[in-house]
Amino acid sequence: MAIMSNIEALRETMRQEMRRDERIIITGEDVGPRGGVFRATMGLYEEFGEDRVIDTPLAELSIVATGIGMAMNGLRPIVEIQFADFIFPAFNQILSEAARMRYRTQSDWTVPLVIRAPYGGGISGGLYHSQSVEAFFAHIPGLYVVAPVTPYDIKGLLRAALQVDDPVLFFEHKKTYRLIKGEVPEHDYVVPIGKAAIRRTGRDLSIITYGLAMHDSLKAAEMVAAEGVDAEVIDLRTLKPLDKETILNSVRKTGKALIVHEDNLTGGIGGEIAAIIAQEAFEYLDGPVTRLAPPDVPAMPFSHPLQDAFMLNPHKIAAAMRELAAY
Amino acid sequence: MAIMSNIEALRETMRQEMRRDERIIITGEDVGPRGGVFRATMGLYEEFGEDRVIDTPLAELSIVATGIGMAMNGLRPIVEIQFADFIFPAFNQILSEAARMRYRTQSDWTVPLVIRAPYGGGISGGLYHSQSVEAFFAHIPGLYVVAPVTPYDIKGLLRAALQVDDPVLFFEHKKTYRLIKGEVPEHDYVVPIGKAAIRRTGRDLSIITYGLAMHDSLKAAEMVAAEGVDAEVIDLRTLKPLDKETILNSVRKTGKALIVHEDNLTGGIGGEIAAIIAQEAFEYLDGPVTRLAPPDVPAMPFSHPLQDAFMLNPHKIAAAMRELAAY
Amino acid sequence: MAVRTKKSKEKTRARPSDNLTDEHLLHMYRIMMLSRKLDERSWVLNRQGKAPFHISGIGHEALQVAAAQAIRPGKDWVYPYYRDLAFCLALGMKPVDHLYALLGKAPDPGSGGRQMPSHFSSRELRIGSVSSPVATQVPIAAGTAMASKLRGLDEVTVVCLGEGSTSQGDFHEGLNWAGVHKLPFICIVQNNQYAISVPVAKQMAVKSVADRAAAYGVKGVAVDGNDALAMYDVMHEAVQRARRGEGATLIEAITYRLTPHSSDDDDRSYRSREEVEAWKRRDPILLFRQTLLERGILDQETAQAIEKWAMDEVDKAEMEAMQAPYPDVSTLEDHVYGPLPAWQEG
Amino acid sequence: MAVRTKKSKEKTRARPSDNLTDEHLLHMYRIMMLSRKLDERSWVLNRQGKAPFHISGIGHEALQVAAAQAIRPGKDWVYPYYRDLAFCLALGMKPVDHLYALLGKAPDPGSGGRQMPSHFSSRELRIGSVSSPVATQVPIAAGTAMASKLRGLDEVTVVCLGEGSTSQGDFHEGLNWAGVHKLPFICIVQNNQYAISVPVAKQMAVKSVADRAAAYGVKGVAVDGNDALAMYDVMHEAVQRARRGEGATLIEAITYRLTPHSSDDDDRSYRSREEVEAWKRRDPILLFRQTLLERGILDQETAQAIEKWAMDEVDKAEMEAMQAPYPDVSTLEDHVYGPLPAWQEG
Ligand SMILES: Cc1ncc(C[n+]2csc(CCOP(=O)(O)OP(=O)(O)O)c2C)c(N)n1
Ligand SMILES: Cc1ncc(C[n+]2csc(CCOP(=O)(O)OP(=O)(O)O)c2C)c(N)n1
Ligand SMILES: [Mg+2]
Ligand SMILES: [Mg+2]
Repeated sequence: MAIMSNIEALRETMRQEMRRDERIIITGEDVGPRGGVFRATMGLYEEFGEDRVIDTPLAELSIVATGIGMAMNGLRPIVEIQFADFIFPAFNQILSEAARMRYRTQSDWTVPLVIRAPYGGGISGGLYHSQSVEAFFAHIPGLYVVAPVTPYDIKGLLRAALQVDDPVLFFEHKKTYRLIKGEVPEHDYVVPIGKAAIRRTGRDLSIITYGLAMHDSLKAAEMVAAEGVDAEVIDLRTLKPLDKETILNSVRKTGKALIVHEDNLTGGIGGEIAAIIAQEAFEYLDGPVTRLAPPDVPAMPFSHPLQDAFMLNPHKIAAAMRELAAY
Repeated sequence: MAIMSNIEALRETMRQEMRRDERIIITGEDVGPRGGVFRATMGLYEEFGEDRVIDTPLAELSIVATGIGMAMNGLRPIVEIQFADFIFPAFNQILSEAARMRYRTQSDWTVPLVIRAPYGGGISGGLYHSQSVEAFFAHIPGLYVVAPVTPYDIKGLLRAALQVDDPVLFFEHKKTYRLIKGEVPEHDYVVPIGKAAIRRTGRDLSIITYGLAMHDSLKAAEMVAAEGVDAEVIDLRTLKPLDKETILNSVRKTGKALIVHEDNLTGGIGGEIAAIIAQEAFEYLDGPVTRLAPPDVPAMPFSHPLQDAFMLNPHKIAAAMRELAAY
Repeated sequence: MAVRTKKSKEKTRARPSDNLTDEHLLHMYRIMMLSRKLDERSWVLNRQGKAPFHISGIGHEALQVAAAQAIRPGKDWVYPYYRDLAFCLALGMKPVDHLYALLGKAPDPGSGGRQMPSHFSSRELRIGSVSSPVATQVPIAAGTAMASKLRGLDEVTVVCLGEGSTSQGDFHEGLNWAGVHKLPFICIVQNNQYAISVPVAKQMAVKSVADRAAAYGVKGVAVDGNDALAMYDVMHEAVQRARRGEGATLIEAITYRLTPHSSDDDDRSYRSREEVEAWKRRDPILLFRQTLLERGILDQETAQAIEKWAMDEVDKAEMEAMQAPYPDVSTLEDHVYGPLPAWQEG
Repeated sequence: MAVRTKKSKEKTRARPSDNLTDEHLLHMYRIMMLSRKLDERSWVLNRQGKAPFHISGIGHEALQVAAAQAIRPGKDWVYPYYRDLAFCLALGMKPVDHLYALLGKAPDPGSGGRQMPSHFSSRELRIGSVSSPVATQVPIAAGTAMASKLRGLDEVTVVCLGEGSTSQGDFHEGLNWAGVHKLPFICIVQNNQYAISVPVAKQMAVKSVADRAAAYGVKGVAVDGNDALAMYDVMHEAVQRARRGEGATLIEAITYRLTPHSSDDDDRSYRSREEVEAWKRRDPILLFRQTLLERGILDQETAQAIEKWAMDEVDKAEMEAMQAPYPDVSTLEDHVYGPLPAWQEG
């Protein structure tokens, strides 16, 4: 059992899985000698060589597309999109090709492909190095979308992603890369795709969240605990498919739901979660299903006062908790 | 006052606006001599010439991008995406450039651009000529998204779209092109962006819908009216921004909300609408906020039994209405 | 600059097609004829209201069959596009398979009726699944070729698209990738002069699509796609280059679509009847028949027998396809995801 | 094939740069020096923890200033990329404007601190707004050039990007558009040998980026981007071609980034110190100074005075920028949409 940061867990899991399975290769911009701009692949080029850790042209469309074509010919590529903000040139390939291959061929062809992408803000990245892009993908049947945010889950969900024969969007909140540390068992385990984790149990309200906001929510929960508000904090981990059972069980217990995410409010995943709760836990609700998210502006500004105003933090979350608890 | 089909209203409005404003040009695949694959631009090439009705290379990314660049240099392009299914190569240009230009330059640069795209199914189009793609765009601040589905609204919303200085996604349900006819006044009028229409008033429940599903919902409402269920039918018309006021007023009156759309359930616009209702009309609800939509499969199959099974129709909607009314 | 194969020169040199036996040539002719008859029947079924949509390969048959002849079906990879009916038949697809898809019937091996017709696919035959957005297959095919190379497998990947589709970014990125990695990759652009109504001059400012190869460090060749043997020659050379590890080739096969774009199209608004008639006189099947007659490989009698055989095959296929069931609606939600590993259950 | 300008030949012919006056040349030198000093100061501010991020144009100054010199600022259109500090200064941007952006201050005219630094923009100066996803500006610029042509305006549009970014589909589609419509359009690829860590050989299989022009029916020229006058010559010719209606030009300006990719980069993992040192000896400002000294346009004293002037300008700009306010948080939600017409109110 070792203590690792999120990025270390990511790197070590890739290393172990590549040792185990020679079909796994890594492609992306600067993943080779440079070890990735966040150093996620550091040392892997040296260990596995240029045929398994491959610097690509600066072209996300073809990074994903060649990943699809390699997956159709016996490899198990992990492709890195340098920043999630730059995944959109590949949107058509992901949506029209990767996500539909199985359905349109009745499983004759499949695309076992992992697409890694650092997302999220709070790192002075401005409009195009801070975005939360997960909602676009959570709307696409045929894709799995995961967003683990502890070292334990990163290992477990990456191993799971490498075991399913469908494309997986693997989102990593870049601000947590070095910020979050935790224990990572040495033995093999998976965190099943589609299973949320209850990070804190509570009676009074359910916080449904993921990403950096999950860590902020835990802090907020401790802040309001002193005031007598006992919150349950659910870390979704998988965004598609949602773990409806865990969400609904919690809300049926507490009667109140606060959904928190860093993505814009309108059209974010929170809407889907709220809709599920409103339809399927209607009779248990003791207060309005509430969403807390940054405002609907076209991504996060660079200047730090604006960035801070945009970002969530434990205080904002605690305030929303107090309000809902008091309802 | 003339009776026109949806596509006639579209064509005649483009013609009139082009006569009025010489900054308006049309670009797209086959929009020239061919008059568009749906004939939306028929006769316009002949009237306005090859400098204003321009056949483009087969490349949606640059169709949109050049539209942006022309809009920044004094023109008011209307670009046609031949099928909404083929808008995704341009997704990055729409999201990263068109939608963000104003915000990132504090209105120094703006992008007055209309992107027309036929969407929707029921026409044996299979997986890639039937999609409802509006939810992806409704998640992007900086864009307007409209989906008018009567000849009157098509004229009024197209004129409105040509008056705002921001990019507008103009979605046309292709099955309604010739199916739906109605009166179109000759005088100039606009249908304001952001205003829904109440197509039928009712006491017992509110149906919130748009597109072909709106016409099906009206039929369904008549079917259940005979059984004593009095439904209010709201045609959203604009999908971004949503007309929260009209939605909430209706649901506060009826106490029950049924959201109906042709797009997949998960991540569709229905989730956002349900979330708004669940949060802001909580105290008025007499039943669970309910969504009716096709299943979460990667787009609509070609084979007609499967297509029929996928599509909504008045019977399916009436069944959902009965169930909710009985709650 | 594109290398244009010149008839005059070829005559003096030994041509790869010289090695094709009579049986090979007759086989090629048979497949072309089968494809033509099947395609014509598809139009009929559409006009009869039995098939909602047909997209045709009429006019493209020779280049496709010649290309298939130069590779090893089931071992080499082919990512076709919607006009590649003859290509797929040459690779081993059955005529009835096309008709199942045309009618949206359950036994359609490509997609069980989920896709529109002519969206070919077969893992067994190594035919990549055709989707509707054009050109997406190009970088996917580059990935498949790259996997062959990385895995040390002696495989070639062939991808097809129309000339209009080369305007898409996907084409650029796929060719660039093939160039950078010197892949065993062949891109066949079937230049039929139009993308629906848009003529090639509005699509690109180069004289030959093959000129585009220069941007990628890839070899570019233009060839008369209505001349089966010329096509075989350049294709054979491209395959040899690929196998020798010398990298990718872009082949522009110049041809003409003898029908409207699809059953939804009316081509009279954008091209003259004279132009169509002129190309009909260069119908590639007619030309190939002429060659075989001249060489004494075919006589009128055999030619008629082949035509009859093709018609019979199509009749049989139609009967079979008509009787086949539609997909059961209970299958609508199948195959969205694969089965999950055991851990998931626990 | 790319046309390479050869020194030897040029000497014997009249060169456009021969028409540049001493004052022009000194002006160009001043802007290069100003850009260099401002850029160096940006690194210092970053290292001091005052600026979270800097991306540098050091090494690219000569080609940028020369390009600007060949067009009419404020009339012709420029879509720059993030390394175009010197380009934008030459077009009229103020040094303090860069520092406002660097520090995320409200008066940043490009974006009021919303964008990362070096995301230049000015409608007044006809500088298109830089975004972070690379190459998107290429087809947008083609659209702007097309509008000039359709509106009958005598304007040229210039767009810049790095050689790595030419791998994107956007580049292909933009160049193709420019070719098809013979647009008054100039694409300058600043080939500094790397895309972050990825060397040009992993990016493309062509020898010269200018070779890519052949795919589009566009003229391609490669030039030593560290030679300001050579760059001016090819740029001047491209502008003349555009104005004569002869169409687009792709210019590959060969140069080198003398710093790491950005303040977040460490370039030691991917290139040798020897290589960097060798290029430092070809620092374009040194080379240009040498030319001016040789021609007697500059003497050591004036050179020092210019350096001092540049430092003073940067000092003043820094003072101003440091004192400027941050954007007010109440503005966070401004400028998402424009004001609606009156009808909307009613
Ligand atoms: C991305 C995309 N945009 C538009 C279409 C609609 N469309 C289908 S075929 C076609 C023309 C294709 O022309 P070309 O590539 O020359 O092939 P051809 O049909 O002539 O064989 C168009 C525009 C599409 N299928 N995909
Ligand atoms: C679409 C996209 N993908 C990735 C990035 C991250 N990125 C920023 S600059 C850069 C390298 C650009 O290289 P090049 O085009 O050669 O320009 P240079 O920086 O060398 O001047 C990369 C990969 C990006 N900004 N946009
Ligand atoms: Mg064509
Ligand atoms: Mg570079």
